[in-house]
Amino acid sequence: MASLFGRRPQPSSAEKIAAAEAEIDLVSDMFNRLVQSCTKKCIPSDYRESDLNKGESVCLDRCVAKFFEVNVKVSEKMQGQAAAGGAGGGGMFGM
Amino acid sequence: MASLFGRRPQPSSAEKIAAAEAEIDLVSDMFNRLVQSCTKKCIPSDYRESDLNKGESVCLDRCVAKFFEVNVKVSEKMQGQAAAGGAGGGGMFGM
Amino acid sequence: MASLFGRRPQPSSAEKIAAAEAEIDLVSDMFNRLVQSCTKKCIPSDYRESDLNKGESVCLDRCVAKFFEVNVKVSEKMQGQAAAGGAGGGGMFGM
Amino acid sequence: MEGLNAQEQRELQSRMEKKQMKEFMTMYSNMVQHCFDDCINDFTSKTLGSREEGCVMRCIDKRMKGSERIGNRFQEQNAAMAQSGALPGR
Amino acid sequence: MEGLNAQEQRELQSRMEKKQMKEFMTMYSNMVQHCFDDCINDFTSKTLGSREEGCVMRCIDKRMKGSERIGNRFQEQNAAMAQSGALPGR
Amino acid sequence: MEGLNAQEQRELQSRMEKKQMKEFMTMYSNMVQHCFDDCINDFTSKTLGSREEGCVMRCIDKRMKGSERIGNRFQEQNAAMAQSGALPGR
Repeated sequence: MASLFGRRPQPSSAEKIAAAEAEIDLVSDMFNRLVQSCTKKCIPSDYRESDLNKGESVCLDRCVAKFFEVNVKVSEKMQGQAAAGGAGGGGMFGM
Repeated sequence: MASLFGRRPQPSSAEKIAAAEAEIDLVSDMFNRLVQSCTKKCIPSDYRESDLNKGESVCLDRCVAKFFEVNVKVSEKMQGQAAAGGAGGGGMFGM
Repeated sequence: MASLFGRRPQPSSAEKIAAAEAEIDLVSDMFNRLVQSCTKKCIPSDYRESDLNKGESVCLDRCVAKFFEVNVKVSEKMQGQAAAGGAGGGGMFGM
Repeated sequence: MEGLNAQEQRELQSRMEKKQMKEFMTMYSNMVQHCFDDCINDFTSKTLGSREEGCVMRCIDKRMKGSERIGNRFQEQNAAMAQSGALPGR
Repeated sequence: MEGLNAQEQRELQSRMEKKQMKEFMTMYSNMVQHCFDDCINDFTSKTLGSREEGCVMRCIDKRMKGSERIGNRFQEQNAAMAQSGALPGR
Repeated sequence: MEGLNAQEQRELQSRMEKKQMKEFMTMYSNMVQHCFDDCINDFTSKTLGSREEGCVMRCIDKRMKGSERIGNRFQEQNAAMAQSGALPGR
């Protein structure tokens, strides 16, 4: 993302670390949201047993796969929009 | 808020930057909450069309206006309480 | 938690401050979640009066007590699992 | 926190103040969002009706009293738990 | 922000850029989560059906247009409020 | 991460450790909140009933197994996606 601006010839140490950190933060945030969404969709909240049963396990596996597919769709679509001049998106900072 | 304590004669650079940053963080957080609340109230989650229709657009405009009004009410009320000796609020740090 | 790894003979200032800060962050996060959960369970969202009535007040008190009990259960269980070799938990970083 | 010297304590103190401010901000934003979500459901007008305004005012009052009460219980429980060795509150 | 000198402004500017990136990330993750939550409810297969895919595409479009519209109204209101002295937007 | 020298890698490593701790804390707090929200609905007493306690214990177990399974699938998918160029996981 930083490369979109393309301003700086050589990123400093601090900048490279910040970029690597931002990437890790995004993956970590995604993982937390994935756990939240798939747990809600696949595990009933009455907790009758301690173990995941067959149906719940399979549901979680498919849920993760579909979550990644949705992620790819969003990624493609937003890169497309950014390339097309970046109309949409809004946001406070007009990104 | 820091000025409530009125301890320091001249804020340092770091303090001024921290205050400006805190302000930006608050506005940014508010904006995210606004998007969340107004999207939920105005856009049905079946996504039949890609475009915002007339009703949804008008709903969003009014929703933003009302959200700001509520924000002003909260701001006035909490400033009033702080002025009156700051009874309420609670919170971990006894603020 | 850092002490689980037991690597460093003498923690530096920065490390001790970071550990104290992490502890404060956890307590603060817990408090915010407690407020959220107990408000939802004990205070009806129609807000008929400005004051907490007797029933709501008692509900909040018991809610806090039960929240702490659940917290203790989670703490014990996760310490038990960590001691037993740390199978469960998952998470991105394989903790 | 027992192992910190005076300078470390000052540094921690300064970070605590930032956290307090952030905590206050979170409380503030939560208040706006929850009272908005619970009280505002009519978008045929762009200004608050008197019924909505009343609901918002009571919502703020009641939620502040609620957090204050929860905060008091929390501190009692936390103090009691400080001996017992469970995770939060040490 | 009025009281900052040139160097302080540069420092703040650099932090603002980090915040912009973080803001974008949050927007991105919210989009994934909300469109997933609203559109995907069938777990008899591990790939998106065409109905689900259509829903996701419209969800992204509609939500982006929605945030853009909210962002515009927000900036107008925020500018108007900057004079009035309430908390956010100063 | 490919462009970092040894010292930058150490710095990043140290930040990663902080993030791991934070990640663990979030997981912990989520567990408390979710199991509380799902299992505790009776406030006629201030101590957990045996039915509530059983629910909480199974909730913790099941959710840990659930996140572990999701974590495994996540790493597989993420590794597979690392080649494809989409946003997260590079």
